[in-house]
Amino acid sequence: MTEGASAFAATAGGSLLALPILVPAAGVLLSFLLGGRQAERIALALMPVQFGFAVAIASLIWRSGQPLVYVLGGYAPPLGIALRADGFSAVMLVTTSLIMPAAGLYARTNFATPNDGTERRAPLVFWTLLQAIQAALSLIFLGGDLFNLYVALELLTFAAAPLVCLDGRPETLAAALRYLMFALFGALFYLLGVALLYGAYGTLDIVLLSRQIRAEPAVWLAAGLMTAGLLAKTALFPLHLWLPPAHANAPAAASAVLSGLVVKGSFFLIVRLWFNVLPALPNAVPGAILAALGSAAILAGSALALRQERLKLLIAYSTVAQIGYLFLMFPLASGPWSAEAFSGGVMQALSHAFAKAAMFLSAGLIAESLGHDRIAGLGGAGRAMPVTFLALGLGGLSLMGLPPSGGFAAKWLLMKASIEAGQWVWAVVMLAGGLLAGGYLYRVLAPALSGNRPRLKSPPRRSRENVALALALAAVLLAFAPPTFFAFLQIGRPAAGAALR
Amino acid sequence: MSDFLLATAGAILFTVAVGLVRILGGPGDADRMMAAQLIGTGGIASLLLIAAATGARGVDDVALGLAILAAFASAAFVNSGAPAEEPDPNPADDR
Amino acid sequence: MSLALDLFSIAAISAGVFFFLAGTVGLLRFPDALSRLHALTKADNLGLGLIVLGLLPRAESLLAALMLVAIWALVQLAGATAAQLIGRAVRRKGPAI
Amino acid sequence: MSVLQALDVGLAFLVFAVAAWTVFAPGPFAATVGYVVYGLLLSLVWIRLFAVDVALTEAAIGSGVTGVLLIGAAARLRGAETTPAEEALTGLTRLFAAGLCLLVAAALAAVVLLLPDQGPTLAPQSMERLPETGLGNPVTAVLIAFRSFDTMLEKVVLVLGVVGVWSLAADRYWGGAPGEARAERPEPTLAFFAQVLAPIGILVGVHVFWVGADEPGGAFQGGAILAAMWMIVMMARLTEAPQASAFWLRLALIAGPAVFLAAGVAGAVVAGGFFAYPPGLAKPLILFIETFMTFTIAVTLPMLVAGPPRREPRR
Repeated sequence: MTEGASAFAATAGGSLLALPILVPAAGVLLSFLLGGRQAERIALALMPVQFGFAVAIASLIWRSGQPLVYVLGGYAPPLGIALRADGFSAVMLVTTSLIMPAAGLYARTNFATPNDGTERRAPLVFWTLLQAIQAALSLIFLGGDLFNLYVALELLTFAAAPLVCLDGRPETLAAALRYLMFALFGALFYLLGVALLYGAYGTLDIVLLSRQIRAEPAVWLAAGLMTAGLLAKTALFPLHLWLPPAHANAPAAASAVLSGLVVKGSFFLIVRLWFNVLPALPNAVPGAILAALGSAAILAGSALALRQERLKLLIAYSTVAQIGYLFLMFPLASGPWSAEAFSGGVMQALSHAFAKAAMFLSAGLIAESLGHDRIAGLGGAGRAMPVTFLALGLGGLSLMGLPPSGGFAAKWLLMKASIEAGQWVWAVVMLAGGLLAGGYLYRVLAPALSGNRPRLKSPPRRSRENVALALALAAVLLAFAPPTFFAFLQIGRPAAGAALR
Repeated sequence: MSDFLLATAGAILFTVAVGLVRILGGPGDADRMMAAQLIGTGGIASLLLIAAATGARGVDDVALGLAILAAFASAAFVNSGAPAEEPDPNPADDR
Repeated sequence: MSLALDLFSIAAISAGVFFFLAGTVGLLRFPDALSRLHALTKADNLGLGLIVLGLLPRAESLLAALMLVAIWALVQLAGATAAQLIGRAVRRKGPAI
Repeated sequence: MSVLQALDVGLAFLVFAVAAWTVFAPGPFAATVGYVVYGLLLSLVWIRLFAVDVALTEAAIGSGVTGVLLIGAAARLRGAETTPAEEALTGLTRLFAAGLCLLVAAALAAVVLLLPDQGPTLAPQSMERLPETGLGNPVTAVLIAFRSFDTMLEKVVLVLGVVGVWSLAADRYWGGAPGEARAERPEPTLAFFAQVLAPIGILVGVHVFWVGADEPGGAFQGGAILAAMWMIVMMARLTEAPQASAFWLRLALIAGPAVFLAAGVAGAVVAGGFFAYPPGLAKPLILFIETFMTFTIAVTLPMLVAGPPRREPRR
């Protein structure tokens, strides 16, 4: 364990950790107060600031080689709350602070306030809640206290759910309600687990808990409840039912954030739970269960994606599949291959975030330009809007796991780890998932790149195409991550699964 | 003496709750509302009795809060029963 | 003196319980909504009133006693209003609501 | 078994029975009545657990705000034959759901019984550091000092709640007043009731907030009672819901978290850390923050109950 005695003493520069949470929270309040066009201005103005915070935090961690710690209000845990950032947190913060502005720049066209400055419903809600998602995700990545993280989950739920039904059609309302139900039940199960852990150990601080946790019934039940709740929010098969309608019905910019980032928030907490809170629990069986569900997600999600008739639904089902890969790291989390498996899982989270955001933005452009997103009607569209389809294709490359792409790097690492661990079955699933992904992407790209150019209702704006393309390129560039990047990911990573033996 | 107070608190709660259990089938929503109203009053009574018997601090504020909110459910019930969807065809006829 | 007060409390509180019982029985047995409402208000007024009366000698201070009376008065107000409102609703829409 | 124990056991059974009643109730309205009663019984349970702060919250939220919200929702559903959720549920899914619930409940019960009777707790630590805050009520100290960060963010969640509810408005109603325009025929009884009750209720709300520093009570409980008073006045149609675009309303809705956040950031400048209070000034600062929070809660809860804007905005 890298956290030593420093777990409760604030490290130098630790106060920086509060800012990526407080600044967007203040942005939410101000945007709602001032309304009108100010919401958009505040949201966009704060995005570079947020990127600055993320980079500063990452560089502090990189220079010290230690996790960053900050104690709020001068009340040390267990009484008070600590914020902590390790390599994984910093990487997720930076990713968030890159995808958010992309979604924001893309959304300016859809969520513009009219020139006379009259406040409109959708823009105000969108720009306000986008900042709320930013604050919630920062808190998830930095929170060091299980109840504080519950607050983060609540923030995330109430920020994300209204975005699903932003355009107000009845079916989007049904999708949003279903999402809300899953998310609330998920949070409730998480909270039950937190209460059990407090009852058993009298603390909610992650580091303090990890030192005391023993494999006993209360802990197993708490772990089960919290994991189940977080799985519902992450939409791991078979709890994925809410995701496709929600992500397919949201406006494209919101879908990109929901699919690329929001589901990663609850995934991040599952990693925190098993790696940082419960390293003392033997994780062979739970790890295998998670990976088996992940495998089922890969196969079922891809197979369902193959059968979709609308592009956005196809991309949403592909999220169900890609989420599955994230869980293949859990049975590989202890042993000499654990660093590889962990890096593979994180790489999958990052590359999927970029690739999926790029694909949803492209799909949004396609739907706007053609007036529909039926896959059967995409013939020749690739010739009419080549940049958009390039972004879609490059994102797809990462989903399939073909080189060069972040998705390839992720799947390669996970595959190596599973072969070294002698757990071949996961490797087979990954290969099958790659083939299926190839299949569903072929269904979209092959007709789009052949046939006659269709008449476009309106050609996509070049700047918006570039945003999608930049995201897709980021997903590709992750393939060239240097070894130092993987060393950075390991900062502050405790090994899961009876690491204390 | 406190045993007597506690026993009465239990007796009141039990009595009014029986009313609710029995009224599961209605016949109408108004009857259910009445049962809820009765339980509200009974709850306040047992709260006062329990507080007197156990000497718990701050309970009178809870009872005060419950008393203030006692008619809320009924008010909402009546208010929602007269929605704007169907304006009365004959407003003068309140009978 | 204390014994007399205790006896007074016991008598008043027991009478209060009786009215709660009566209110419940009325709610369950009376034939139509308006008469059931009638039974209900007795529990509100007399049931709680007698219990508050019984608890008054046991109040720790004058303020606490006033608080008890205030609670009873508020419940009276609430009960009377609720009865009026429900009664009107029943008469307007018929007993089926 | 003493009488007190018998009462506790009886209360527990009653809570269980009413919960079952609520689940099996025929239709949304009956279930709502069950839920309101359930909330009342729960506040009795909290009293028996000597958690008076929670009992107050449960009383104010359970009987007041949530009850009104759910009764309104049930009334809107009354026209519908079945709710969509009911249509989607087959017998098998119901059985599965029931089995799963029973399993989780049984596991929870078993584990809770296995936990030590005297579990580890942070209560002594919070009492030890209570004097630093100048408060007498450890619950308030936890909420506004030790874990103030959580509390501030929870208030931001309330703002998000309002944004989320308002986001359901039709575009042309954006900025208009929430809630349906009702027939212009105020119920005289209700109007009288509201006129008598509101001043008393406001006093009680302020009282509950004020004693919260040293006794059970506090911003949330006091704010919830104040919120109920605004709700009853609106229900009696003595006043209209304000326009969603009104600047003062927006300001009121964010005042609590904004002041809290500002105080937290100011702590970094004057007290050496985010959300730290300068020594000696803790209590006045906490009361200052709580004042705004009470106000914001009193405004937020009625807005959440009123629902999305459903009237054309007036200029």
